[in-house]
Amino acid sequence: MTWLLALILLPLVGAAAVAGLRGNDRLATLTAFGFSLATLLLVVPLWAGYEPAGDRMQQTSSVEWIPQFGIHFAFGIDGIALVMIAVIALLVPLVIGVLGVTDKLPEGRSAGGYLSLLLVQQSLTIGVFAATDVFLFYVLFEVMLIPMYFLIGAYGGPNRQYAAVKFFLYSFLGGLIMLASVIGSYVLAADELGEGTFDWATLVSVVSDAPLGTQVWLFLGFFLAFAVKAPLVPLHTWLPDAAGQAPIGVAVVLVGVLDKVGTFGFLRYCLPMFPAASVELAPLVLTLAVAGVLYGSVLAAGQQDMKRFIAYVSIAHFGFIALGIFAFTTQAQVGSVTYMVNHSLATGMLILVVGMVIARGGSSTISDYGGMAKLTPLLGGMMLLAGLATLALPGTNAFVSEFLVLLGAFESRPVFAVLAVLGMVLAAVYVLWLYQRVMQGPVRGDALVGAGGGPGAVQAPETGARKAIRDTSPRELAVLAPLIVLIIGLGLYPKPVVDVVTPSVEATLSAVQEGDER
Amino acid sequence: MLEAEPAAAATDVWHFAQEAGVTSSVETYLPLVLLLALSTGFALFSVVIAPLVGPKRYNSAKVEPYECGIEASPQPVVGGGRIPVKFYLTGMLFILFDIEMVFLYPYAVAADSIGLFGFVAVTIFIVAITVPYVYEWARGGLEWD
Amino acid sequence: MTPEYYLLLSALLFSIGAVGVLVRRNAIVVFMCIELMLNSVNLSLVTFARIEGTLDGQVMAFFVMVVAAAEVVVGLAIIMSIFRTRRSASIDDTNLLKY
Amino acid sequence: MFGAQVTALSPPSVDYTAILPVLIVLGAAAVGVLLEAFVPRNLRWSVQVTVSLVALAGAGIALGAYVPGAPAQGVTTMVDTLAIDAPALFLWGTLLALAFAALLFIAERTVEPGGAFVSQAALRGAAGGGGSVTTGVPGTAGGRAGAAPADGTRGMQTEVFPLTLFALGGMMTFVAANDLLTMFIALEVLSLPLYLMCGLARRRRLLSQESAVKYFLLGAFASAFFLYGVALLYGYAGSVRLGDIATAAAGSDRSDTLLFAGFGLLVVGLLFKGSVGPFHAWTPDVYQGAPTSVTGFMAACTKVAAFGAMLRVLYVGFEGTSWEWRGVLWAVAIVSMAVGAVLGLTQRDVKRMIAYSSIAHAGFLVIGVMTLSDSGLAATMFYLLAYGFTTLAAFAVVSLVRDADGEATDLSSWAGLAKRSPLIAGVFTFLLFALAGIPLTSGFVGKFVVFSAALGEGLAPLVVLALVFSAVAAFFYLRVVVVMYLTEPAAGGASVTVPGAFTTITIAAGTIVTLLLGIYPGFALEWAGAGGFAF
Amino acid sequence: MNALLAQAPEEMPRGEVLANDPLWLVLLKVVLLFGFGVLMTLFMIVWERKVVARMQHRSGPNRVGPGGWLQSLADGIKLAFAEEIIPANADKKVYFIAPVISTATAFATFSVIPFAPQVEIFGHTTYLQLIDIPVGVLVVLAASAIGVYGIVLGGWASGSPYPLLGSLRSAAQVISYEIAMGLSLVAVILYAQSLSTGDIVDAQVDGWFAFLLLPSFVIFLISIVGETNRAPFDLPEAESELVGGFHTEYSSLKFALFFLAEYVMIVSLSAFTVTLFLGGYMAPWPLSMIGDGMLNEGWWPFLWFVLKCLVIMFLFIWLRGTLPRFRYDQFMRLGWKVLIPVNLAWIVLIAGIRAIRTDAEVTTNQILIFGGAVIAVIVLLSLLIPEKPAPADDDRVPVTGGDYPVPPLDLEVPKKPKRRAVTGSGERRTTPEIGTEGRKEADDNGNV
Repeated sequence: MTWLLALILLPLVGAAAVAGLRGNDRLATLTAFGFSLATLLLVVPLWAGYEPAGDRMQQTSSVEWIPQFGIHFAFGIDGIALVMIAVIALLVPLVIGVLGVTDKLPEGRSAGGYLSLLLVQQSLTIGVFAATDVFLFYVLFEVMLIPMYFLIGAYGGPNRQYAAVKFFLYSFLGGLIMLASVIGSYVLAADELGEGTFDWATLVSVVSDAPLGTQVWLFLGFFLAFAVKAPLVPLHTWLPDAAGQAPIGVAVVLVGVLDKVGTFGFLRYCLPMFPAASVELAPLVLTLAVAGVLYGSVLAAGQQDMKRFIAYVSIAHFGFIALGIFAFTTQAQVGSVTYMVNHSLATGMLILVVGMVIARGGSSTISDYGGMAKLTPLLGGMMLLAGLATLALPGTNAFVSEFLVLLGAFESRPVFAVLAVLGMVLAAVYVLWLYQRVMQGPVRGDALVGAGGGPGAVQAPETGARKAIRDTSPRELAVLAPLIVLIIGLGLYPKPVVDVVTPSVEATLSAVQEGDER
Repeated sequence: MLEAEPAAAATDVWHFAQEAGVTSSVETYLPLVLLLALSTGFALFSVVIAPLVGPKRYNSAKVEPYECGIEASPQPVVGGGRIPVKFYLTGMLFILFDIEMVFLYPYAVAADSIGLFGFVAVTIFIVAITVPYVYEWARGGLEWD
Repeated sequence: MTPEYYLLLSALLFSIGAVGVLVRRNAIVVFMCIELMLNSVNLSLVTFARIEGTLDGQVMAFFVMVVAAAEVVVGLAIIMSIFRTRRSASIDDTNLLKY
Repeated sequence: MFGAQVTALSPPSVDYTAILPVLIVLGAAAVGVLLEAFVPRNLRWSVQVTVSLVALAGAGIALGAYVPGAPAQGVTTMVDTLAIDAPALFLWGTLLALAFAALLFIAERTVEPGGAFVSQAALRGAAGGGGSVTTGVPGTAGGRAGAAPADGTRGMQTEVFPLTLFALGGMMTFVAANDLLTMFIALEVLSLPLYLMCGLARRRRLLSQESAVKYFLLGAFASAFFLYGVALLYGYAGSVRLGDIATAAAGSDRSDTLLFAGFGLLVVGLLFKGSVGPFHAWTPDVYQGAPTSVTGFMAACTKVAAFGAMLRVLYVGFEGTSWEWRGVLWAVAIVSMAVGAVLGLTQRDVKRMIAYSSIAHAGFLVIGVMTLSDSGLAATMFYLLAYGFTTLAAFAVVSLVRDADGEATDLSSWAGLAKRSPLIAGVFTFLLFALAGIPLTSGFVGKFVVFSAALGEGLAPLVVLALVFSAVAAFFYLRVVVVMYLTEPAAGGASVTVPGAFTTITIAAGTIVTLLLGIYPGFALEWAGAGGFAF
Repeated sequence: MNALLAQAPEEMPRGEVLANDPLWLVLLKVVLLFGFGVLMTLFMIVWERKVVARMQHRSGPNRVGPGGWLQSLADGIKLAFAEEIIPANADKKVYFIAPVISTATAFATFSVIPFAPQVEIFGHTTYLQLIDIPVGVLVVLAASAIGVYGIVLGGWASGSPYPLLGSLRSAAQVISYEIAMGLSLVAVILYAQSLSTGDIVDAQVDGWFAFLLLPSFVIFLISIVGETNRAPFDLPEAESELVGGFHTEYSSLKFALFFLAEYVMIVSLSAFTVTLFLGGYMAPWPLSMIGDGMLNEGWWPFLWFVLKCLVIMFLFIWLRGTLPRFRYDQFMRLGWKVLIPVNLAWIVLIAGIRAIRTDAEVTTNQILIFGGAVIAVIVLLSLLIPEKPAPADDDRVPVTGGDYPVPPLDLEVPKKPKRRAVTGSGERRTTPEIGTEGRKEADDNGNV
């Protein structure tokens, strides 16, 4: 029983436990929180036990599942998986923490269901990152949709059904097309080795020798699924709806971790398994990526809804990550991987803060706010910090990654790099503009003033009473604190993450190179 | 049991039929056709001739359906439901046994050559036919009330 | 008289039956068309048996007759039941389901 | 005149232990008819159920006893009319298991008071003059009057049990038939009882009877095609034995017109039974009109039988000429998947929806059949097993959702079902996911094995299309889930009747098998891959 | 049959001999057969009337011709000149074709009857038989079965209730008794090992089947009486119930044709009986001894054949003169519940005996034991069958639908919804859709 398995199973146990306590929301929340904390603690030995210089895969464990097809329950982590697992293990307790204060469930829904689904989601996501059997990966990749579907569909905003179904169908279709490629690679391996297997390493070694034509088709299958997950234009349209309708916590998990499965997939599957095809199709991917950057940042400008706004900004960021991955330089890829982590932290914090704002104003429309910082200076500060982190101000964590990506991209693909920088700047501007619109200036907006606002809305500014809208509660601060710490900390001292990630990235890249030379 | 008959033996039967002069060709039936033609011709002739030789005295009462003088009921068989189900049922039962006969004749002809096995088979067959027969009997299907 | 003519005849009968099934709307008539199809098959079976010089085809014809008879029984029963229920044997009148 | 000359024929050898399961089933059916005749009516139901179940169990035991000692390459018996080989044994097992579950479902009497089948009094009304509305359509008249049927009888027509057994016997023969004549007879033996069973619904008599008429007319039509195909193939090969046809086709000095015309007609008949592709017209109507338990039985077992037979015909009889007809099956598979997936989107009635999904699944199965490889064989049979149990359980669940007027199959009345009975809603959701082919369900494993076999045979484009269509189909499964979970309960919507023990067993069995095959398919795959056809 | 081959090894099979007939001979035979049928009919009608009259101490027809023997001819001619009446709502075509069908098929039955063995006709050696085909027996069955169409169609096309019911009855009874008849043939075929009438006659050289297969013979006799709609089974034309039965609406020659068909059928079926059970044309026992079978040569057999036929025909007349008409249900019960089961049992019995005799060498008493066992089984089986389901059992399938005789067509149904609508107000609250559904129901029934 490796730490990894424990890490996968523990949330499941927690989910089962929580599902029992449907009646009592408070108790359910506490239990879930406990379990998620335990999970987080389990990450410590995992991280400690991982030697960056060691094998490609560590903490491995394997159990036979379907012998006829050489399918195993095989888990194991490399650096990239490790950091992503760490991120989700961190985010889930925070999300649970804001439940009830920032995050209100629609009436008539019990917290028990929500939390158990959340924990199941966590365990599945960890499994997806940890799977070293392609079939197992696919299975988890698809099953992962179900809890998220219910989380959005059952606990989301007014338009949740549409969002949930859209999310599900997009990802399901992508997944099915990936299934074709999965089976295709299996068949290749079966023809090569005599009897088929789904073991990742074996498949990589076999499939990467396949002729270019085959590689391209199989690559496209995987790529499509991942491009849906890590929304690359034009497959992104589900994300704004999903993120916009999902409850804050779910949005955090969705944007923060779930979508990273896509970029993770690029690194873990597309590149090593189909090196030639990746190189061949890199221009296409890069075009999409840059298009995503520009498109996301441009559309972000037009958004009236804060959550949708963040979604579009994230689309831009994902484009940026993809750019880094397909630039095929070590810096760029290390940058991308660290950017995956940092983006999770920064955007996660931004969403949480926005959630807090919405919880106060009772509206997610930007124009309903104005000068909120006067009422809630602390919250304003948080939002500023989160915003700066998102636009990768030097000193925040994202800066390092973004810098690395650009550095790497410039040597290989200057044009794309330049365009991408343009997009990122735009995005940054919009984030600041959001902050400025919501927090700065005189107190205005229906959410805060007059009839349109919630029960605690202030009257006109000249009549004094400003008590109604409270500033961040200690609990909210407690939730945000670890994020702040990490953002600042990793901004100043990114080494731990970089060190963990680099060997895996180099391994991936070398695979690409030698695969490409053949 | 017929399907159990090996093809080889089947051909035997065929060849024997051939050399036994049982030429089941169309010509064999020519006389029958002639006889049919003759009798049909006769019947047709009389059907046609009758209206020509007979007298005609029109009377609306004559052409009404004869119901012993009571006023005629509507045209039968149209609209359905006039024919008691019983008759359909008899028809179905007839089909059942007709099929049984269809199988018993070939058996009877070939009985000696297929011997005991054939007998057992045909007994099973008859029993199989008897089962629905018994069912219908017991459920009153054969009662005319 | 060459057997091919019989084959052609049976094909013709079969087609007539098929067309009848498709165009006629009275359940009984459709049903009779189906019987026509089955019997045309019998004709070709016997013809083939004659061509092959084996009896298998004739034996098959027996079985087909049996099946046809069984179909008659079942079919009549079903059609009759619905007929008694709704006083019409026209398929078009069976309008509760999309045809 | 003939007889005296013919040398005494040697009686054909019959391997009784091999065909014992079929004999048991058919014998039990005959016994059931006699029971109908002689057992007093108040005992009939219990006696019939007991006999049928015991018979099925006995047949299962006989099968289980035979399998271990069975020769690896299978045996052909009764003058090669029956081939009892690995696939036949697997399909027999599948059929028996499915039939057992379906029979329990059919025997259910608590959900619909007195059982889902027309009561004797209703029958009398229907058979009798049909003069007046009430006796003419007692079921409908009863249906209006609320929970209790108007004729007030609790009796149910127990003929349905022998009928089921006859149909099952026909199916078992169908999948083991080694020559086309036997196959045709088996086809009729399995069809005729089904035609009748469709017309036996206690509620909505007209709907049920009309579905019976349609099923009968179209079914007879299709079997006529099948038969003409048989005749032409006989003319081509001089024999209807699949092996002989294959050899004749191998040494091709004859007119291929006969061969391919015959093959085409033959396959049309088979595809019809499997409710595939363009030959699906009957499926939605019949599935909707027939009593739900019968629908479940049909949907599960008939598909198994039809595709089992299709496998045998294509593998044994026409493998050599595959390059000639594969193109046709390509089209058929695509049409079937498209029709099922696309038309399924427009359905408002749950039973019709599942019917269309079965059409789509038929398309996937055709892909499996086309592979003509051992892996394809195993994959298709596994798919049949998985699909059978899933769909049976699904129909069993459908039969539980009722309102004052009997089963409420309209989607609108399912709104917010999860609130009223989370368990049933959960089970149904799981089954729908299985139909959609989401991992950890048998449906996914089935699709996976079939598609991997197909890719192995280079049917990649077909597989991709199939995946796209299954994504489309997922949409309407998902819609039911949405209705059940994410919408508020409609006023006066349906409620879930507490199932009796029988239906509970059916649903439980179906769900457990679906889950089991989804999580640990190894053993089933192994059995399915045990061996090829004998001929 | 083996006996036959033994006695005449070099003899050509009938089939070929007949196939060699020149056309003129065939035509001659055809005409003769036709004439035979007509003559026998004319003769039998008068004979019947005379005999029945004698049985009733009347004198019967004695005016027309010598001893009134031309009576039937006169009747026929009279009918030819009678006015023919065609009912207004008759289905003309069918109405005209029906009698033709009956007549034609009735004559066709003669074709396979062997009237005599080899004879010389104008120096040409042939058999006194039109055709000898391996399925001769089936021809007779087929012809008699098709004959029913004439009756059914005639009754149906008359467009009038009595003929309709008459034709239905006759159809039902003919098919019912056809089964009994066919099954009793099985025994004969089993022993003759052939379906060809000629072989069947030859197979009776050492013993007529009438003695060997007595049960079959009896059943056959009974069923041909039913088959021909003759008293006491003449329910289709039961004057007291159905006026004239299926031919109520027929007049003049078309009526005459039905009449002719019926009598020709009687004649031919008598001939068929003789062929199957009474040794065909072979001389009866004492005569066959004379001059080692010289009476079985040449034209003698024809005489014996006709005599035997007359005996059977007299039996028909006798029955009519003696027995009252059956009630329809009794009649059907006799057919379905007595003749058929007995027949089946009998078939199984003799088939078993024969199979054992040919297959396994066993002694007679073993056969007897076996037969006894079979009989016992059959008896037990028949004991199982309840004579009548208890009336208490309200569960029996009501096949007649309880609507016999038939209710009038125009019975008012759609009142129901109106009544519902009136009372509906009370129920509406409980089940709102009752009223509307009730109305929908009405048109569901095809707007009754």
